[in-house]
Amino acid sequence: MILKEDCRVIEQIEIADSIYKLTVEGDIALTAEPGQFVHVKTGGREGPLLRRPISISSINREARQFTMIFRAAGRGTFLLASLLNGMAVDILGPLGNGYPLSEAWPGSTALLVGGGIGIPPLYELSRQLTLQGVKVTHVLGFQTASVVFYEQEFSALGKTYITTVDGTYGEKGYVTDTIFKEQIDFDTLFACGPIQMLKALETGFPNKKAFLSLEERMGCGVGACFACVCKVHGDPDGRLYKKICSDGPVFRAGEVVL
Amino acid sequence: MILKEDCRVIEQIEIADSIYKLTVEGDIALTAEPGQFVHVKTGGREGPLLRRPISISSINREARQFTMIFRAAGRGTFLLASLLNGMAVDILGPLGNGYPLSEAWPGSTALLVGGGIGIPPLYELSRQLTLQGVKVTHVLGFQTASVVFYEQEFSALGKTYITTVDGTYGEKGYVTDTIFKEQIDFDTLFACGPIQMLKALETGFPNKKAFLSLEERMGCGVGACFACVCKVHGDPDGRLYKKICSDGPVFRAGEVVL
Amino acid sequence: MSMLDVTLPGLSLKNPVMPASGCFGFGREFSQLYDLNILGAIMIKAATAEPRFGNPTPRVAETPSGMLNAIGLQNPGFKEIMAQELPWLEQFNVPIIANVAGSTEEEYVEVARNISRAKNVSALELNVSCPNVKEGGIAFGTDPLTCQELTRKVKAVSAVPVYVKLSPNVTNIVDIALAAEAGGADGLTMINTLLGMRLDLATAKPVLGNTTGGLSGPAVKPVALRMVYEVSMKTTLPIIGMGGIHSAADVIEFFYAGASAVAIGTANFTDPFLCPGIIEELPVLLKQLGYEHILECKGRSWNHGRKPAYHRA
Amino acid sequence: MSMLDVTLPGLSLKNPVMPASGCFGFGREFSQLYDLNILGAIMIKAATAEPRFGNPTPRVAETPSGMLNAIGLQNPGFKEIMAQELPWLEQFNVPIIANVAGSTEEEYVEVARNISRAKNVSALELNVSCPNVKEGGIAFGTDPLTCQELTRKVKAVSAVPVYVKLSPNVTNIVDIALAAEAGGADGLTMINTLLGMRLDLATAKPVLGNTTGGLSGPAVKPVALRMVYEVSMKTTLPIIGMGGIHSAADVIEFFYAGASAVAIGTANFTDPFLCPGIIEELPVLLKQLGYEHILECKGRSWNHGRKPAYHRA
Ligand SMILES: Cc1cc2nc3c(=O)[nH]c(=O)nc-3n(C[C@H](O)[C@H](O)[C@H](O)COP(=O)(O)OP(=O)(O)OC[C@H]3O[C@@H](n4cnc5c(N)ncnc54)[C@H](O)[C@@H]3O)c2cc1C
Ligand SMILES: Cc1cc2nc3c(=O)[nH]c(=O)nc-3n(C[C@H](O)[C@H](O)[C@H](O)COP(=O)(O)OP(=O)(O)OC[C@H]3O[C@@H](n4cnc5c(N)ncnc54)[C@H](O)[C@@H]3O)c2cc1C
Ligand SMILES: Cc1cc2nc3c(=O)[nH]c(=O)nc-3n(C[C@H](O)[C@H](O)[C@H](O)COP(=O)(O)O)c2cc1C
Ligand SMILES: Cc1cc2nc3c(=O)[nH]c(=O)nc-3n(C[C@H](O)[C@H](O)[C@H](O)COP(=O)(O)O)c2cc1C
Ligand code: FES
Ligand code: FES
Repeated sequence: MILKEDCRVIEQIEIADSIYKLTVEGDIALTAEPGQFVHVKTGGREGPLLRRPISISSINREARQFTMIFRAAGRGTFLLASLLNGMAVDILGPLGNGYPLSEAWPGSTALLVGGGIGIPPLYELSRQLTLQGVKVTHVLGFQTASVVFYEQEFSALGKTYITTVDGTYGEKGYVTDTIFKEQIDFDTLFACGPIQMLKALETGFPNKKAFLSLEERMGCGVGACFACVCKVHGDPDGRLYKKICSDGPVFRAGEVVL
Repeated sequence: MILKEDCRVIEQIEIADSIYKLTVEGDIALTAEPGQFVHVKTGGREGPLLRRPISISSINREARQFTMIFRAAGRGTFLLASLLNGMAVDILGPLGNGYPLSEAWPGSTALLVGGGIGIPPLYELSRQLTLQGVKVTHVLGFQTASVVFYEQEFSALGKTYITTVDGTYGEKGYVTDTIFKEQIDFDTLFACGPIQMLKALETGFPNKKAFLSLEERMGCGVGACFACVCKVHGDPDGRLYKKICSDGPVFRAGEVVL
Repeated sequence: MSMLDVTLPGLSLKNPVMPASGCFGFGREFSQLYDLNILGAIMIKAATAEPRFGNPTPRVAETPSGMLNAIGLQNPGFKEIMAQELPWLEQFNVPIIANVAGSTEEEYVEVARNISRAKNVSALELNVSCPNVKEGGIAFGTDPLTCQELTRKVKAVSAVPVYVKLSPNVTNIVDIALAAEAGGADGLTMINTLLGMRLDLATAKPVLGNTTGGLSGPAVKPVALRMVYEVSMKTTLPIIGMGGIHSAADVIEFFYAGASAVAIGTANFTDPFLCPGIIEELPVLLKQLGYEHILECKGRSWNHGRKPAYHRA
Repeated sequence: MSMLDVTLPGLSLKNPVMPASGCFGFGREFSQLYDLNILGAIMIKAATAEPRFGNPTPRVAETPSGMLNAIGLQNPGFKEIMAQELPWLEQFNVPIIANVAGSTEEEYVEVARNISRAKNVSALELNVSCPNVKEGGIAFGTDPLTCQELTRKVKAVSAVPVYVKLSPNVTNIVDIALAAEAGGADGLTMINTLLGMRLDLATAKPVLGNTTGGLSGPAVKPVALRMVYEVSMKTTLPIIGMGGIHSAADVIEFFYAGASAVAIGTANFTDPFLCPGIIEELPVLLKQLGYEHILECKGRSWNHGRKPAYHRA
């Protein structure tokens, strides 16, 4: 059920340079799943016209709370970052289809690969996979040391490699470099991040079962406006397009054209 | 000197139904005069495009503070009313020409007539006239009891009559009814309020020295855009127009066409 | 007794509020959010003869109080719409207005002839104003004679009344409106989007995959109101007004300007529950303003004081 | 070494930022706020042959991210401007662009002939696009042939280069631009305001005294950018771009689209110190984006990668 609620801010912390962790309370938490996102109206009535899509990064059903981790990048996310405890924020969600947890069976190994602000949804995913008895490994890529976040949180769940593009923290380079170098073995791959990273993973592991979360500029966020479509492989005239907001954002690797 | 400053909010109180008294700190206070106004950017960067003209209702030079009294009427004034102590508000001013204090000589009697949100500028005027040894009488008109404000403050300075249109407080009717009924005598008239009130005063006291403060929708507030012009008497082709923002808002009765 | 019922050619509306074409898909998504039966009507996404994928992404960009879109008339083609979408919509007791688009006269005629015969299509909206596809209609909406001719041909084959959707990207909107009227249109819908663009500061390139796009949202409301005002004074055709409507007050402004019904586009993205919200709020606001029926507001900006042209039965 | 100097016909600008006509009066008011010498140029308020009072008030109304104005070309007439305003402006070392308006060809020609001979007028801006006066120019800006003819006549009498100010209220802005070019224009300024209106909820009447007005401010920026983009690809005339500029980033967007200089209108009301602010910020932002001179940005959205057409001496 998609809800539009005024969620109450429980906590807002800057956990890295311009990276905020925002926990809110609302019934959206009751049905949210890892990999789903919410569409947030920032700035109230005076704020930007369009909602902002932000992934759900952790869920606490009992407390009716969920958390978003986002980068204050532009007008909307700056406004989001300015929310204080107790304030209300208008959130639509949960939206889209999350990661298929059932594709990783107990005892198997899952590799979770994230880049930058693509990392947040992997956290709840990792928690639920772990609960399910799946062994998780994380490879998380950042631009630079000052924006690294959640290393400890991920490490508590499984082996965690950190890379930075400029080498100021962890391994220097891209996540794929590390995966190959460390010869990480896995049964299922779950990823979220920049399109170049997703492409590299898709071509790097053509025979692996992999699930990739995509991003696109959105209008409605619910599947009505055709803003966020992508093409499906082997269908050049685009009859079999997919909408990232409602068919995705998570797709099986090879399903849609990256 | 016209300044554009981020003034700090010292105090914000709702003094009557939807009527707010907002005291701020800034150098504008150092040169402001009664009857002048400021042009306020409400809502910060996200707020409305145009500034809002608000009269200066009292001035405290020593403390570098001045006060505005305004009605939360629409988008801009609602945002203004939501400011809390310590916040900054972008104010341009002081603007326009205030009431000519020198036109009331010590020992003479001044009648100050205000209607609704036209009343605020009369307060600083009354204070300064009193200081100057002028005897002041006030006739203040409101719509209804719940929006009456500053009766005590004005009473402390001189005889004060209150009227309400619906008779829920003070005399029922318009300010002019009361002036005639009470046969109030005066040497100089100072007024601010709805155009109908100003017209009634102008025609009611054709031989008295009177100064009227006008309102008009404004663009720039400084005299550059020609949004707020009014015509001058005896000049049908409008060559001798006046700009309310920079030539006014206070005009001698009979000078401009109401 | 309803304060909101409005009867227009082909359309018996319980209220004059409907989602605008392209902003509501074929209703499936929003039906998860609320009961579509409460809507006055639904304007479905444009239909063309063949399926279209549309433009490259990004297809939307935000602007001050507005948005640009360059979807490019993506749709599965009228056959699929008639096979899958319209039958699904039959479960609702809501008139459907089918938006018809094309690149050639023949395409418009083909789509109109067919889709107008769907069971639950009550009217066509002839989209001669989509700015986002090359050879995609806009030529039909900017030249009066072409518009008249197309309207005539579509009217000739349509089984239901035809509303022509006007483009604001013209020097003289009244000329186009009168051309549509001369071509036999039963009504007008206006406005479609204003052609605009944004450039990316870092790359200097257009933000939209299609370079330019259509501007909608509150930013365009003053332009839309002016056009509805101008056109409503000059034609007798009913107008479904749209462009930046975000509140019940906006709806009434469009009626004042001369509209007989309104459509809501972009605002569905800001608040997906806005249509039901407005429908609920309208009677309250009307009462507050002293009206007994919304049609008393129609054209009031220019026929002020005159008796409303429309009387309920 | 300046990153901002730009040379255009008749105009040697230390920077390409100037207040737009009608938003800065004749400079007197803003001279109380800052030293006008820092400006690239000043576009003064429209001049007509005789003094004009303009439209009834209210003359402005706010809209989402924009404003409507219907000043109605109020001005004291070119004689008074030449006697009082221009001599006063001589104290500043800033090129003046005189905005010329009229109701007839003869009026335009008369004003242009005279005001172009004022000592400190460096260029004329031919206002064929004011939407706010009946018979007030807009016809000259919406019909290509009329525009061409007027430009030719004004060029023939002007002692300085002539920039034609284009109206956005047209179906095809390129046609008008090419007509101005054919008429001998030395440059273009664009855009003037989009025709819009607002209605009062309580009274149902238009908010503006003049019924309709011109929309300006950030709301129109996407439309302005699109038009500058379209026109700059099709003419060789330099363009002074305007419409919703509120920041240094906006200025660069207009250069990307194809402008060679910019004007700032409405934003002077929001922040009267904006012009100096932008002039100060531009070099910083340019450096940040990797440019050495602002002209490297010119037309970059469509001539991407190509060497800038303009080289400094
Ligand atoms: C499914 C999904 C999940 C996301 N999850 C997260 C997350 O968990 N944490 C996080 O920090 N970011 C996330 N993003 C990216 C986030 O949506 C953008 O950073 C955000 O919209 C930028 O808004 P702004 O107002 O700060 O920037 P502005 O530049 O002012 O935004 C202008 C417009 O562009 C859109 N936009 C800008 N950048 C992006 C982008 N990268 N993707 C999509 N739209 C964009 C905005 O939504 C808005 O409509 C996600 C995006 C998608 C599609
Ligand atoms: C010289 C002057 C002094 C004023 N002093 C005071 C004062 O001391 N206290 C007070 O409460 N009000 C005062 N006003 C009126 C005040 O400016 C308006 O109430 C205010 O602008 C309304 O803004 P809004 O955003 O609440 O309303 P909105 O309706 O959202 O405003 C929309 C636009 O209309 C303009 N507008 C609306 N009402 C008025 C109005 N009555 N006069 C001028 N412009 C208006 C706004 O400035 C804005 O541009 C004064 C007006 C003028 C011209
Ligand atoms: C994302 C999007 C898609 C649209 N698609 C169509 C369309 O397919 N056919 C059409 O006639 N209009 C289309 N429009 C235009 C709207 O129907 C409407 O005319 C316009 O957006 C103005 O209304 P608004 O400001 O309420 O959005 C679309 C608008 C948007 C924002
Ligand atoms: C109050 C006001 C008055 C204007 N007067 C004139 C004018 O006299 N002549 C003219 O050519 N343009 C006039 N304009 C249009 C501006 O010069 C400019 O083209 C337009 O406002 C778009 O720029 P902006 O969005 O930065 O304001 C006026 C605009 C405003 C807001
Ligand atoms: S954002 Fe509207 S369909 Fe995906
Ligand atoms: S508000 Fe601009 S001249 Fe008065």
